[in-house]
Amino acid sequence: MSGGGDVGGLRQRGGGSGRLDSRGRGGPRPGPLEVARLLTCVVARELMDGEIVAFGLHAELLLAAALLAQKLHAPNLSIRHGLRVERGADLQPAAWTSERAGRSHERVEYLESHDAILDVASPASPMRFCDVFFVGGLQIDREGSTNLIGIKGKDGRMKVRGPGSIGTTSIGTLARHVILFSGEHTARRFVDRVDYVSVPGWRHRAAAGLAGGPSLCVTPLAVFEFADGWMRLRSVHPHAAEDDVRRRTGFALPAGPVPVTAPPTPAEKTALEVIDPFDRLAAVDLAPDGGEP
Amino acid sequence: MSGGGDVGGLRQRGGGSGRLDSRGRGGPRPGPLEVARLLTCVVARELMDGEIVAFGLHAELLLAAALLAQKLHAPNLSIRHGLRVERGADLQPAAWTSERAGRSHERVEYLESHDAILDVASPASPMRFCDVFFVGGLQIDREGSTNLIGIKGKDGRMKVRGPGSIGTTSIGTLARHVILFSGEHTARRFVDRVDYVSVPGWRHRAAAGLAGGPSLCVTPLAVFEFADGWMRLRSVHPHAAEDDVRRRTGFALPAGPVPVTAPPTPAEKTALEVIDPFDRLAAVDLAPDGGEP
Amino acid sequence: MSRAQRVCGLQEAAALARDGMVVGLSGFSYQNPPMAMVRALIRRRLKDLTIVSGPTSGIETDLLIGAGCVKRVVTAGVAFERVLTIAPAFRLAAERGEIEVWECDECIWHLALKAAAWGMPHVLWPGGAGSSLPELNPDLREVREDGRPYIRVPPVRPDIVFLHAAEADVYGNVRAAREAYLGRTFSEKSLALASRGPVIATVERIVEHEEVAASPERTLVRGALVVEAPGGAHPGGVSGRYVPDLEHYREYAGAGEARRRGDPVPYQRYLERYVYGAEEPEDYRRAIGGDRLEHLRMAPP
Amino acid sequence: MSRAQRVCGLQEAAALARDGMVVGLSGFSYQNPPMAMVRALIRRRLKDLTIVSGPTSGIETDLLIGAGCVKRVVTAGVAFERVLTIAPAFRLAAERGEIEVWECDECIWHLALKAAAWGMPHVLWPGGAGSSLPELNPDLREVREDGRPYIRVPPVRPDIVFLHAAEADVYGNVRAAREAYLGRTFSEKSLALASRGPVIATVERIVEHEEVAASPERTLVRGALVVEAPGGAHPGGVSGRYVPDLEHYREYAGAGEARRRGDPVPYQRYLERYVYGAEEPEDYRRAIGGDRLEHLRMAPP
Repeated sequence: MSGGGDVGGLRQRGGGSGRLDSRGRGGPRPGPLEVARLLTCVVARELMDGEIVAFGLHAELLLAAALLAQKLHAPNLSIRHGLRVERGADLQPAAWTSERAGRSHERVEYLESHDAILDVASPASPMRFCDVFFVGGLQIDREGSTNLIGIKGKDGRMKVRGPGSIGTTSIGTLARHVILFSGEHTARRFVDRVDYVSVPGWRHRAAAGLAGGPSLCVTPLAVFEFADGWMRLRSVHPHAAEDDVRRRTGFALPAGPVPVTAPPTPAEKTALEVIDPFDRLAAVDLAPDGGEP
Repeated sequence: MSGGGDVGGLRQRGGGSGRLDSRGRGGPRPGPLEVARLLTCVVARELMDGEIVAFGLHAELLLAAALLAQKLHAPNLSIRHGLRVERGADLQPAAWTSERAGRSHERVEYLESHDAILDVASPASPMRFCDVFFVGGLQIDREGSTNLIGIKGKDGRMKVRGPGSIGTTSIGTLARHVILFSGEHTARRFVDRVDYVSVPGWRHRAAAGLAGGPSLCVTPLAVFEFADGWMRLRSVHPHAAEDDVRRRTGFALPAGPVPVTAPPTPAEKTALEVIDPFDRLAAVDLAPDGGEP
Repeated sequence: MSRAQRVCGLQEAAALARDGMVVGLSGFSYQNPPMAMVRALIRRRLKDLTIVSGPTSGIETDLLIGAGCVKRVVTAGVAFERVLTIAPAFRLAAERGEIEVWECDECIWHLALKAAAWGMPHVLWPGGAGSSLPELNPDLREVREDGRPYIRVPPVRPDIVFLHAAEADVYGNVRAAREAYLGRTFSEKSLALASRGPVIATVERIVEHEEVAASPERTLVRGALVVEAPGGAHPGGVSGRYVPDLEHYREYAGAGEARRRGDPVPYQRYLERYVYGAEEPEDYRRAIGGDRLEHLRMAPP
Repeated sequence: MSRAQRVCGLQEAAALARDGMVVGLSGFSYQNPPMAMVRALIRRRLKDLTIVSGPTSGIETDLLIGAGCVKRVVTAGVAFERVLTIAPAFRLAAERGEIEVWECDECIWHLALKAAAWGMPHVLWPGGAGSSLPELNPDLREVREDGRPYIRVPPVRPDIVFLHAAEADVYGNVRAAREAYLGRTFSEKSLALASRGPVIATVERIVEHEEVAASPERTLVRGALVVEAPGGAHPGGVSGRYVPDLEHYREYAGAGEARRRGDPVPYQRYLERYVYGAEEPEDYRRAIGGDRLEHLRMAPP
């Protein structure tokens, strides 16, 4: 099960600049760890006790957020990382890829065989896959639709082939709560209308006869919420400038004053030290500008 | 997975007379073990190398037949006993019910979870449930339909409620080869038309758009085959009389000479000694007359 | 803050079932029926239940029918194997028209639960065409697609599911014994996945969470409410723990057959002795004979 | 008479695949791709294959596309996780219109295989309504039943399936390593169940039948043809045996990206070195560096 949480830019990862180059409203420019920790807190605050939160593999920040929520206010939060229900108190190396942490399976409390995703997709089941599902995209639009399929050229044909919708479409349609998460905040990512729909937003859902839509979108610069099915700024992070955020968003946002995202509280900071003692969050791929030069 | 192989009369089992009371054409009246062994040979001869044979639980005779075929001419026969693929050379106590043979699981080579029956029902799959499926019934009719659902009274309503179709209907419809097996041979069991259809025979299949039908029906007295979709006698067992068989069959059978079922060969006899050293086959519930007084 | 346990008592769990509900019950033939819970449900004198059990059901279903709690059964069969070909209370109630039977086979039973779990309006199944199932169930239709016949199977969705298993942890991770049946599941998971409501597992023993989490591949069902009820499947068996008590089955079958033939006394006496008069686990243990379960226990491998 | 073994050689097994076939390949992202077989298929210069891989596919699919063997891909995505967001040959061929993509997600991929295994003409799935999937695939339709939207998913049925796993016995019982992933299966079983033709498993090691039969609950696939091919998933990993070789993935990704940007030489060199010029297992081992696999091996738990 891939949640698409880690699908970022179109470039090869690892070589980009990855810098945070927007000006803060005050205070010194934060490092990648500080930004990642802030986002971890932002996400954690959205997770409720007793819920099941799900995201794809390679999503350390979301995992950290779930662990933080568990520690602070949601002891009965279940964490679905891919098809595993995880337990454990801190952020460890990814379980199944190149890390050689042979003991990672000790963090698994329950797991599904891969095709069992069909069995648990229904949000009405006590064995449901999730209550809250995190989704990313190559493009995200104002109504909250995402696109991992491809980007059209001027001729209307597919110009850039995307990776594919991986695990996002069905669960993103069925989950009670969809939260969008993007490590990039550019006008290329945040577009007026996505070229293809991997997970439908408010209007595409309504057209298909489905109620609701994504509830939130978290980026390295800001948090969006939805009003009447359109994105608007809920808060801008302390290190970002509101006009810069608006400029980097490829569609018009309602005017009006926007609060600053609440920085990590002392309790959150303390818990984060336990969850991520080795600062693994510093390596999370957050490049607001898409890592371009 | 219940194949219905053990569904016999309507009475409580274990207390009946279970005697073989039909006259033989010659030779002494055989005991239950001899009849069971003959039927084991009859069934074994129908099983081909490389096939998968399936039957319900509590079907020692069919299991013995499969083991016999494996030993003599079908070393690559796979045996599905319920949802288990079994291996092993001899007849042992039933694995999962009241027998306390804790080691019975050592005879399992492969098993399905119970709902996986859906995954393997298609006969076209390399992982198919079976090629040959054995089915029994409260009623069996001339076109080979079986009935485990119930028996109608004169008013056309259900008078006797049967156990239900258990595992027979879908697999009995889908399997490449269906062989009927009945421990009872009476006009009550072998009727002109079943009151309800658990597994469809030739005409019910044709009406539903399906080709073929059951290929054989084995009873303690005789073997039926099908010609143009109607039952006819293929052979009468050495211990039974042809006119008695006809009298005990509730529908007309084509006239004409009927061969005697070939008795166990020396090779079959030798193999049976290995397969059933403790004469467990003597306890198989074969009561041609339904065990009635 | 700490994680909440999901453990409760038998009565408390039984109280979640209400008149008229669609109740899923674990068990296959003699194995793993949630009998302690069934007896508790009967003592609550529930009415008009739809029972989804099996796919081939046994005494759990028959006893509920015999006690008058059931109006409808979704099952591929109700039988006691070689003890009795047709379960007695099921037979009597069906012949008298007191219960409806959703007539299916084991595949269609599982399929109807899958359709519910998967949120499908219906499923087209290639098995069963030409049988009487569509004619007996108005909601099972024979249809054609591209010239081939299919049975159109609707979802069957329990309101609540009771199952019995060997063990669970306090967080509701339920599993079978390792010692037998080798991970084979019966219908526990299918029922739990299809349920729209709570899943309650009575278990032989509550075990340490660490032990369960060390072998997550063995967990059949998660998120269950857990009730510790040792011996809770009796007279049924529990895979790897104890074998079915066929002597008790014969006693029950005799009482059921007597009633079917016109003498209600033995069945009433059965209910008084083993159900109404055995509210506490000790009472039941005494009724079946103090060390009966010990005799049925399977030796470790 | 004795039971026949189901073991054969890599070339012999590869020869079962023909131009134009629908070929199922195991693997999920970096894990368990049947790479030794993929290289053998490329050396046979097969054409016009439809690849069913994944659901989220990796290098097994991309390399077959890059070598010109593929006309259609049934996948929820082709990507190399953090090494490369979009697999390069897949991207290039799709952008040039050289391959068709059956656009789906992981649920619909599994569902299409289930529909094939179950013999269903189509399945109605509540997920994915409102997405572009129906508009991109003429055979995926959005339909309504009782006012609710569903995607009507057709069966996808491979003609042949190749998978890679940790071990098998000579009779074709295939299983994963016990040491990791705890019984989690990826798509091996789903593909095998859906296949209309043979299932071929390359495995790290052929083990004793008795060992496999002692834990039947671990067997994922039965009835497979078995090919012993140690290291046969490289550069992918095998759950519990060795981790993926991310350095090799980067080398491949670099070659693929160079070709996508106009320089075909590195990719051609990759094919020569690791595929065409490495017909024997020793050649491949030498090409990747003699003790490379040892470095990737996972320590026993």
